[in-house]
Amino acid sequence: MARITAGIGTSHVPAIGAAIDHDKTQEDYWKPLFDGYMPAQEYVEKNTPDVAILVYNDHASAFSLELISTFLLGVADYFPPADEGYGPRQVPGVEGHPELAWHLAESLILDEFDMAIANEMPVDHGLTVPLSITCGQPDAWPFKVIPLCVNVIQYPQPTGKRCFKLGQAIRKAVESFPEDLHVAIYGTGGMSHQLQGERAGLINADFDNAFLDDLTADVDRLVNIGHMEYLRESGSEGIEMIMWLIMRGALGEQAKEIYRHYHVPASNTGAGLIILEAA
Amino acid sequence: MARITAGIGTSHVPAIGAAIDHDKTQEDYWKPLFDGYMPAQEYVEKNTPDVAILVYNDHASAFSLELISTFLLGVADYFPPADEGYGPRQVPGVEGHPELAWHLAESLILDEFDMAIANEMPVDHGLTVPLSITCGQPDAWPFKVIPLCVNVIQYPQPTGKRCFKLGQAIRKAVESFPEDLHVAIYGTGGMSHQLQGERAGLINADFDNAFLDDLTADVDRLVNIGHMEYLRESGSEGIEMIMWLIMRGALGEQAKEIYRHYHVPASNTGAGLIILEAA
Amino acid sequence: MDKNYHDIPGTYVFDGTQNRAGYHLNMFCKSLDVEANRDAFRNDPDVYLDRYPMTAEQRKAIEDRDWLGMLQLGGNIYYTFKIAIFDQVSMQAVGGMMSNMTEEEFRQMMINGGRSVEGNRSKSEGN
Amino acid sequence: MDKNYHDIPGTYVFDGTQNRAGYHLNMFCKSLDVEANRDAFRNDPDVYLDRYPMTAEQRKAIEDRDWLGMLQLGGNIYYTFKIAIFDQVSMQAVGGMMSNMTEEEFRQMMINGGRSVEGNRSKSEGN
Ligand SMILES: [Fe+3]
Ligand SMILES: [Fe+3]
Repeated sequence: MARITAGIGTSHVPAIGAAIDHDKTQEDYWKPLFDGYMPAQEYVEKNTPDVAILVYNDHASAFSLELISTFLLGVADYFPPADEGYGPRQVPGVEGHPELAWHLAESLILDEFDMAIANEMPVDHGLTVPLSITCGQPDAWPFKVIPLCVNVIQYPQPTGKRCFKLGQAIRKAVESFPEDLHVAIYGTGGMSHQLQGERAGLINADFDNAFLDDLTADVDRLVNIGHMEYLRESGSEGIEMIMWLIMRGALGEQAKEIYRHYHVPASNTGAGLIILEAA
Repeated sequence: MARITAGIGTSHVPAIGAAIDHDKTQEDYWKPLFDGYMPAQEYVEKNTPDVAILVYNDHASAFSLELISTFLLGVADYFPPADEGYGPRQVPGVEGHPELAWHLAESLILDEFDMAIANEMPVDHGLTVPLSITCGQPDAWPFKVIPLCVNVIQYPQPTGKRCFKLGQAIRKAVESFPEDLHVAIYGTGGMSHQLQGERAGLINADFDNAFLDDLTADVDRLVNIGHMEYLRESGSEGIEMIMWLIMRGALGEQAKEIYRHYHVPASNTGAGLIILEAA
Repeated sequence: MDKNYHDIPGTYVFDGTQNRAGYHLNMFCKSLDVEANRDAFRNDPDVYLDRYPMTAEQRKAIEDRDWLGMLQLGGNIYYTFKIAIFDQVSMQAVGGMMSNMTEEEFRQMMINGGRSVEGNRSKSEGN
Repeated sequence: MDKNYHDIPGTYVFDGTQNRAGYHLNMFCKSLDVEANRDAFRNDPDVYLDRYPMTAEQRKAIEDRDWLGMLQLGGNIYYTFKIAIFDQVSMQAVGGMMSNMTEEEFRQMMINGGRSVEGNRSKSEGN
């Protein structure tokens, strides 16, 4: 049977991708951030999964206000990098895992999660930057990826509690897949940041560090953070952290912290990374 | 506050729309069906709501396999009739109710239903035929409409139980809308029919009549009908009846039957209609 | 996942497996919603079908209007029926072709109450 | 629905009301994803903007690159930022323009740990 062994939480700031793509990772501004990413790359290299479920959000790249999906699973064989106005990122295309993706779609819908299913879509920095952060610059990504796209742009986003429950259901669904697969799950986005308004540039390192702590110490507190608290304390775009709770939910009751890193700033964002293992 | 007062269940066979549009309702084939629709038209004329939430499915008209939404709310001002290959039906365009639609979207998502939200979409016979059945041929539809589009084409469809729970949540959401609105809800599709395969033409009048009975007599039995039972007993397309359970859930615990009509065949389908009132 | 719906006779449940197998076939059908595409298909079916990366079997099933074959190869009836609309063929005619009846026989069966579920429930139980 | 997020200073929560107000503005921005559209907009902004039924205020906010004004009129930052990409203006520059700082000041504020949440939580509580 398939098993979710590890969870990775990481910011997915576009400027991080640009720094990698334009070889700036050793510049003063970026070096402290990227030094902190090296142990994560080593971890992923030593523990390469067969498939990663990558929870992210689309930033008006593949989708638009015309149709907003709350939770969407990508079931395609292949997902091309999106053109976000600079031309598509020069990174490998993303290979999907349609068998497991369809299995997830079917299990989750029968388990009362109202998933949307996408057969064709490009993937933007929300998905490719976490791959770059944890895999560097390979010719091909070292594992297959199932995109799980969450609405975090349109209020109301799904609640943190709903996200956590979705993660729990994903764990159950993966474990009912007959093939022996090593599955990792990424929760991406955040941490504290606000791109808009007179309050643009907001960072709340205390909130972020407490969030990282409580992914192992007090999951219950995190699950009960409401939208108002995210918006107020972590900035209007900090609400992306609900996506980390899908990852956390998929690891089961107990999880062990393997590594963490936190750095301010990456562009306008508090950049966090954590590696968790299911106990 | 807004209130859901009545629920209407009705088939939405395209040929019924065509019979109306081409003035065939008095022909031998169609007369018994349309005679049975007259009391429903009278009921709707006497009890015209301000808004109807119309639960239906799109038949590969507005949407395709590219992106399949399980539950989708239309929040637009206006929804044009779709071209289903014969040119758009010559019926009035459908006026939306964006305020209530957005209120529903927000309430339902915070209540852990993973709704998709659509700002632009045409509506096909699934939505316009129930309007024709219950309103006849007016110059403009006599109420505003919030389309609630359900995936019933791609397996797995949401379960009947999930649909019923969505209906319950819709009732709660409507009751928290501050404006004084009289709201009706339509559940459409079905009843027994199978369009495909060597078993095409399947009708199960016993199943259909028991379903109509138990919308008041034994809702619990209906809510627990699984996909296998629909597929086997009511035909592969009979599974559309899950949409009636959203309507039923939105009426509260007790509902009273006001009128019913059942006729075989309408094209390939067992055509049912029921009017229920919230107790 | 329990795929026991394969036990239902003469029924092709459109699940993930069918979706994957039939994606391009169905998206070809979907393209016929647009008048310009219908014209292009009418004008030169071969060239038009080349746009969709289908298997040879799928293409032949479309060319032959083999309605059952299309379903068996991943077609979904709501999509394949768009070809029937294009051909101006009725749902009863297609229903008949899938179940070895003439359009008139199929229509008459419906008027008589439709195909009974008795004997059509299960391959394994034969009921 | 509890709209208490209006109590957060300098923050435009993109809810249903904003979505409705800004739909065409945002869809104009979205159109800039396509190179041909960027060319058309560069070539003749007036003619291009005519394609989108916006209010006069919205149109002026776009023409003036009034980033705050766009948000106030229903713009969403992920959409309006597509205009910044078109203009080759950075997120820091836009952040500065929305909060009355130069790009360099904004960048330096971020290096210094960002804008503090202290004093920026609530209009009513002033904390
Ligand atoms: Fe993001
Ligand atoms: Fe239908």
